[in-house]
Amino acid sequence: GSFGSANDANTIRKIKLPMGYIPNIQFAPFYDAIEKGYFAKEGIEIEFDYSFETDGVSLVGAGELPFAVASGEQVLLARSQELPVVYAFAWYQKFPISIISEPDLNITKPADLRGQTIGLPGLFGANYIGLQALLFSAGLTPADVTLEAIGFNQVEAFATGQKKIVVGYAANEPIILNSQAHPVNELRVADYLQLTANGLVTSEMTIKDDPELVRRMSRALAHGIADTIANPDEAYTISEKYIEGLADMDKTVQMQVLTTSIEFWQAERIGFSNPQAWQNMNDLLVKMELIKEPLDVNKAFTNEFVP
Amino acid sequence: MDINPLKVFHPSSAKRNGMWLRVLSLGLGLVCWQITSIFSGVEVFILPPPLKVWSRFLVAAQDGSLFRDIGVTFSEVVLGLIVGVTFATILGYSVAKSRALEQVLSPYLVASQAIPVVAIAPLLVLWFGYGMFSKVLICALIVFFPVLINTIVGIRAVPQAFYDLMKSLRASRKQILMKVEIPAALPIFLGGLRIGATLSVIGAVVGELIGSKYGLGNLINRARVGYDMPMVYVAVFMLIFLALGLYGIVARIEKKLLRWQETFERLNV
Amino acid sequence: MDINPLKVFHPSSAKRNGMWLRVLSLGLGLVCWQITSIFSGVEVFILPPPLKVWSRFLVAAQDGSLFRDIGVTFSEVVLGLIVGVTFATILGYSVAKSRALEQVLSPYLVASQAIPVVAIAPLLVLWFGYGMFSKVLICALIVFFPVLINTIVGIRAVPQAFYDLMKSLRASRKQILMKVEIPAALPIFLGGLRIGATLSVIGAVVGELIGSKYGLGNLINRARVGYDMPMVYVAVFMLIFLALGLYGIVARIEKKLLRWQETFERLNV
Amino acid sequence: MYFAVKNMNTKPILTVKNLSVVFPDNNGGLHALDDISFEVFPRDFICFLGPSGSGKTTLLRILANLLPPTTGQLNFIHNQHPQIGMVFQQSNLMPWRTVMDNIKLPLELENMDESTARIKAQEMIELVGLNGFEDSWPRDLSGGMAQRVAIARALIHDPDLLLLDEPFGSLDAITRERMWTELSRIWQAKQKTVIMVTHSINESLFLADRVLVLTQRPGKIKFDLKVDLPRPRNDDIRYTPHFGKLARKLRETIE
Amino acid sequence: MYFAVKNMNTKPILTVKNLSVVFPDNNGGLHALDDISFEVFPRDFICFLGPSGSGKTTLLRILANLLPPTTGQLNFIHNQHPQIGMVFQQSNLMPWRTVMDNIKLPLELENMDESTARIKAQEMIELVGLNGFEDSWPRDLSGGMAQRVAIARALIHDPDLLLLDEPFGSLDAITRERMWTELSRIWQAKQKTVIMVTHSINESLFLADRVLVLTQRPGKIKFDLKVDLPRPRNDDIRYTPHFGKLARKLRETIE
Ligand SMILES: Nc1ncnc2c1ncn2[C@@H]1O[C@H](COP(=O)(O)OP(=O)(O)OP(=O)(O)O)[C@@H](O)[C@H]1O
Ligand SMILES: Nc1ncnc2c1ncn2[C@@H]1O[C@H](COP(=O)(O)OP(=O)(O)OP(=O)(O)O)[C@@H](O)[C@H]1O
Ligand SMILES: [Mg+2]
Ligand SMILES: [Mg+2]
Repeated sequence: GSFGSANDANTIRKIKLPMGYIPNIQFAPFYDAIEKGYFAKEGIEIEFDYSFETDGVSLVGAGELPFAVASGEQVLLARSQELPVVYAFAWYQKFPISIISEPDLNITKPADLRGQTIGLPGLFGANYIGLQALLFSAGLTPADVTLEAIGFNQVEAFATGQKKIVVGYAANEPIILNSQAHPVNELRVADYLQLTANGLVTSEMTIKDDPELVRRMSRALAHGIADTIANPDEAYTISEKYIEGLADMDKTVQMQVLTTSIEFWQAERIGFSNPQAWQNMNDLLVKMELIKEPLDVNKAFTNEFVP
Repeated sequence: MDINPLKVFHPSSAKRNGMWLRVLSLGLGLVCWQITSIFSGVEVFILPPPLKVWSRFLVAAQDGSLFRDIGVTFSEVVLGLIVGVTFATILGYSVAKSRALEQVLSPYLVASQAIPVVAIAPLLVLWFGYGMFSKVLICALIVFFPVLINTIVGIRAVPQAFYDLMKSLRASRKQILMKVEIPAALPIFLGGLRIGATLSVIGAVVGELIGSKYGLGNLINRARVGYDMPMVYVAVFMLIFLALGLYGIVARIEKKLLRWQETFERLNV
Repeated sequence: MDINPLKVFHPSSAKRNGMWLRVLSLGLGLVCWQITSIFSGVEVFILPPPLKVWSRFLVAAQDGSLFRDIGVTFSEVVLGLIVGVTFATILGYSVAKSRALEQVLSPYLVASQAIPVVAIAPLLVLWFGYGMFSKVLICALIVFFPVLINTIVGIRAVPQAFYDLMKSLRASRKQILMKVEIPAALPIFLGGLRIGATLSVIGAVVGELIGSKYGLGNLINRARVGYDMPMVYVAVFMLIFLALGLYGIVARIEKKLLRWQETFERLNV
Repeated sequence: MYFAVKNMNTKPILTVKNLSVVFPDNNGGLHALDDISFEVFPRDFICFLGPSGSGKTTLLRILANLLPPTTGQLNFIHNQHPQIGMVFQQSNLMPWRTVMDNIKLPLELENMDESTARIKAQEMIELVGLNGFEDSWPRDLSGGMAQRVAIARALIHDPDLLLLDEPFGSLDAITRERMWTELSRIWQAKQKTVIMVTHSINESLFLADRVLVLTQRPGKIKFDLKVDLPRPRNDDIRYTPHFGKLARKLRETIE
Repeated sequence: MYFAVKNMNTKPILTVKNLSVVFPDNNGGLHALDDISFEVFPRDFICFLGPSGSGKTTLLRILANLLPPTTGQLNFIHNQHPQIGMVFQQSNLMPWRTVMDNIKLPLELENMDESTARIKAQEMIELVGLNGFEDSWPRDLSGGMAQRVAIARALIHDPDLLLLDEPFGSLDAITRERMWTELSRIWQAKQKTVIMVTHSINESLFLADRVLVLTQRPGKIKFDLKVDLPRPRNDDIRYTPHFGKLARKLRETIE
C-alpha cells in the first residue's frame, strides 16, 4: 500500500507517528514542537502512537505509515530483512545505554565486567546491543560474563540486591536508583563507542514520492530539539500537558531524566547522522550474528533532509 | 442412637453470615499485606503498604483521570465480553450439535487460543487500528474459548429424555432451545461465563499494553515508568474490583436462575 | 408415513470421516492463507506466505535451537498445567463442599485472575527468581481458574441420589470421592481441563515475555526484534501445535473416560 | 351402561406393519421387537402387557416418532402424525420448573396465553390431587406425586392420542383407582385414542377395549384379547365371573 | 409349613419413638411424618402401606440415616447402625458403570477382591434374570431391567437390614412374583430384617409379618396388622379365606 502524497503547504497533513515507547519526558522535543506550532507551520498534524518500536518500523517498511521513531539498529535489522526503511534524522547523537553496578564492585571500565553476572531485560534490543558493544570494546565476549534475562525489572532487581549489575537506559535507571538512595556506578556505552541511536525513520517510498514531507518533518523536529536543549524548564512545563500523570511524578527526578537525555541530544548540527556510528553499528550487528552480512550503510541513512 | 434435630434453613441468616465472612476475610488480607510490607524487607517503592496506596488513590480520584481510565477499560471489558460470549454461544451450540463441525473447526478454535497476541499485534493494528476496537477484539478472543467449551459441555449434558418429551409434544427447534437446552445447560454455561468475565479483564489489559492511550493497563504502564508503585497498585485494585464486580453479577444471575439447584440449601450433602 | 430404517452406527467409519474432515479443513486453511498473503496487499514481512514460513522452519529445525526453545516452553506449559490443575482441583473440591470457604476465598480467587502479570512482574521475579519457576507459576495461575470453576460446577452437579446411595452403603469420604464425585463431575471437569490446557500455553508465553533466555515466547521476541517475520510465524505455529497436542490429549482422555455418555452415538439427538 | 362398539367401517387411524427393532450392540444387535403388526381405530383403548424387557417402551417410542424402526412400516391416517400426550416410564419432569410450570409446558408450546394456561393447569393439579404443591420443585416431590405431575402434563393439552408407559406404576391403590376412573372418564368424554403399557392385568381389564400381550424378548404379539366388559366399569366389575375369566386367560398366556 | 414365631424375649433391634419430620417451605413447614413410633425385631419383615405423599420414602431415608428427624428418636440395638441394603424408588444406577459394575459396587466398597466380587455379581445377575446384559450401560436398559439391577445391588453384600422402597413397582406380574419368592427365600435363609414400602396389598400380605398403614399427609401410623399367614407362602395362599379377610381389612383402613 501507499499513502497519499502531493500536498501543498496549505492543506494540513495528518501523520500518525509511532514513538516506540509510552509517553515520557524524553519525548519533550516533540511536545515542544507541537505546542510552539513548528509542525503546524510545516502543515503537519502529529498523532502520537505509543506502540512497540518494531511494529512502527514494520508499518513504515510496509508503506502503511510515513514515519516512525526508532533506534538505528532497528533500521539495519529491518533492512537486512528487506524492509526498505531509511533513517532520515538523528535525534539521539549517542547510544543511551549504561551498565549500572554496585559501587562496591568497583567497576570502572568495561574490562572489569569479566566474570560478572549481569541482569538485562532479554537477549535482544538496545540493552543487549549496548552491552555487547561494551564487551567487545574491551576485548571480551559474551562467554566471559553470565547474562540473566530479568525483564524490564532492572530497578527492582538492583534495589533488592538480587542483581549487582544491570543494563539500562542512562537517562532512566541510574537516576531512579539514585533517587531511591541507591548509589550506583555507571559505565556509558557512548563513552567507548560511537553507535547510531534513536531518530526519525522513513521509507524509500516516502523519500521518492514526497521528499518535501521528510524535509518538513525534520525541520519541525530540529526546532523542537533545539528549544528543549535551550530551555528544559519550558519544555518540561509543556510536556505536562502531553504526559498523563507527569504532574504527579517526582519533578526533580523527571527533570533529571530530561537533562540527562539532553546530554545525548547535543550536536553541532541537530539531526545529522555520523557515518562512522553507522559503520560501527553495522560491524557490531554482524559480529553479534544478528545480521548475516554487512549492509550498505549509506542506503540505511541519509543526511539529505537534515536542516 | 440419637440424631440431631433437623435445622430448618434460614436463607437470611446464611446471607448475613456470608457478608461477615467476606468482610473478615478482606480485613485479614489487608492486615497480611501491611505486615508483609513492613517485615519482608521489600522496599516501599516495590511493595507499598496499603495506607500509601489508599492515599495515592484519593489523590488520583480527585483529578478525575482515574475514572476516565476505569471507564475506558470497563467499556472494553464489557463489550469484549458481550461479543465473545455471543459468538462463543452460537458456535458452541452448533459444534455441540454436529460432530462434523467440531472436526472441522476445533483445530482453528484451539489455534486461535494459542496465538500470542503480541505476535499478531502488527496485523491487529493494521486491520483494526489502535483504538478501542482492537482491545474489544482481544477481550472477545480470550473470553471466547472458555464460554465455547462450557457451552459444548453443557449442551451435550442435556438428558435425552427431555428431547424425547419435547419431540413428543412436537416442539419446534426454537422451543427445544428455549425450554430445554438453555435451562439445562445453564449451570455449566454460567461457569464458563464466570471464567470469561475474569479473563475479559486480562484481555483488556493485554490489549492496552500493546498500544493504547487510556485505560487501566495503560495507567499501569505509565505509573511503572514513573516508578509510581502506589499508583500501579491503585490500578491493579481497580482491575480487581472490575473483575469482582463482573464476577459478582454472574454469581447473582446464577443464584437467581439456578434456584432449582440449590445444592447447598439441601439438607445433607 | 414411512420412516427411514435405523442406521446402525459404525464407530470406525465415523473416525475415518473425522480424519478426512480435519485434513481437508487444514488444507483449506493453508490455501486461504496463501491467497490472503498474495492478494491482500499486505507486505510479505508482515504476513509471509506459508511456503516462506515452511522454508524458515526447515532452516531453524536444522540448527537445533528451535527444539531447545520448544523444549523449554513445553516443560513450562506441562509443569504449569500440572501444578495449576492440582491446586485448582483440591481447592475447587473444598469450595464446592463448603459455602463458608467459598465466601472467604472467592474474592481472592477472582482477584488472582484479574491481576495483570506485568504489573506484579517485579514481585514475581523478586520472590521466585528468573528461572523456569516463575514461568511455571504464571502458567499455573492462569490454568487455575477455569479448572477451579469447572471443578466447583461439576461437583455441585452431582445428583444427591448418589450420595444417598453411598451413604446407605456406609461408604467412606474417599470412596464417595472416587466412585461418585470424580466420575460424575468428570465431563465438566474435563471441559475445564481443555480450557486450561490452551491457557497454559498463553501463560508460558506471557511469562517468557517478562524475562527469559529461551522458549518460544522468547523466540518470538527475538525474531520480531530481528524483523524475521517468517520465524515469528514458525514460533507461533509451534505454539499452536503445542496447544493442539495438549488439547488432543485431553480430548482423547475424554473419549475414553466418557464412553458412557456418547451423546453423539445415540440414535436421535 | 353400554358396550364399547367397534365401528367396523371407520378406517384405522394407525396401521403398524411388520415392525422390527434391532439395537446395535457388540454381537449382532439386540432384537427388541420382531414383526409387530396391529391396527388402531379411533377411540380405541389398547393395553400392552408383557414381561420386563419385551420392548413395550420401545414400541411406544416408535409410535411417538422418537425412534425409527429398523424395518417395517407405521402409517397414520392422512399420513399425519396426531397430537400426542405421553407419559414416560420415568416421570421426566424438568427440575428447573415448578409443578405448575411443568404441567403447563404443553400449553406454552402451543403459545397459549399465560393466564388461560394457568387456569387449565390449576384444574389439572386438582384432578391429580396436588393442590398446595403448585410452586414446589420436582426434587421435593414424592415418587407418586412426580408421576401424577407427569400424568397431568400429558393430559392438559387435550391430545388426540395418549401414549402411556406404566403411568400408574408408583401410585397407591386408592390414587391409582381414582386415576383409572378419571382416565376412563376423559377417554369417553373427549373421544381420545389411548395406547397404554402396564404390568397389571387388573388395570388392563379395567381400562382397555383390547389387550395385546408381548412375548419375552424379542417382543412379538402373542395374544390379542378383546375386552368385552360393559362400561362404565367400576370396582364391582372385578368380582364378576367374566372379569375373572378374562384375567385367568391373560394370566395363562403370560405364564 | 410353619408359622413365623415372634420371639418375645428378643430385644428389638430398632426402636423408633415419636418421630416427626417437617420440611422447610414457605408457609410454616410441610409436615411429612407425625409422631411415628414402632419397634422392629430381628428377622421381622415389615411392610409400609400408605397413600402417595404420606412420608414412606421419608421414613426409609430416616432409617437409613440419610435424613435427621425434626423431633423424635431412633435407636438401633447396641447403638450401632446395621449394614444396610437399600432399593430406592428411582433405580438410581450410576450411568458411568455397566450393569456388572453397578451390581458389584457394594462389594467394591468393602474392598472385596475383584474376581470374587465378579463371581458374586454374576450370581446376582442370574438371580434377577439379566444374563447377557452384564456389560450394558444403564441407559440401554428397560425400566424393569434397571429396577432389577438395583435389587441385585441391594442384596449382593448380604446386609443385615433391607430397606426397600417399592422395589417391584415397575416389574411385570411374572417377574414380580418370582422376585417375591426369591426375597422370601433369602429372608428366611439368611435371617435378614426387611422393611419395605409398597402400594400393593397383595404384595404386603404375601411377604410381610406385619403391615403398618400410614395416613394421608402428615403420615401417622393408622393401623398395625399382624400377618399370621403360614410360610412359605405360595400363589395359592391368595385364594384362602384368611388372606381375603386380611386383604379386606387393609383395603378398608386405606379407604
Ligand atoms: N437405546 C437402547 N440401546 C440398546 N438397547 C436398548 C435401548 N433401549 C432399549 N434397549 C433394549 O431393548 C429391550 C426392550 O427395552 P424396552 O425398554 O422397550 O422394554 P420394556 O418392555 O419397556 O421393559 P420394562 O417393562 O422393563 O420397561 C431391552 O432388552 C433393552 O435392553
Ligand atoms: N426434600 C424435600 N423437601 C421438601 N419436601 C419434601 C422433600 N422430600 C419429600 N417431601 C415432601 O414430603 C412428603 C412425603 O414425601 P415422601 O417421598 O416421603 O412420600 P411417599 O410416601 O414416599 O410417597 P410416594 O408413594 O408417592 O412415593 C411429600 O409431600 C413431599 O412433597
Ligand atoms: Mg419400559
Ligand atoms: Mg416414595
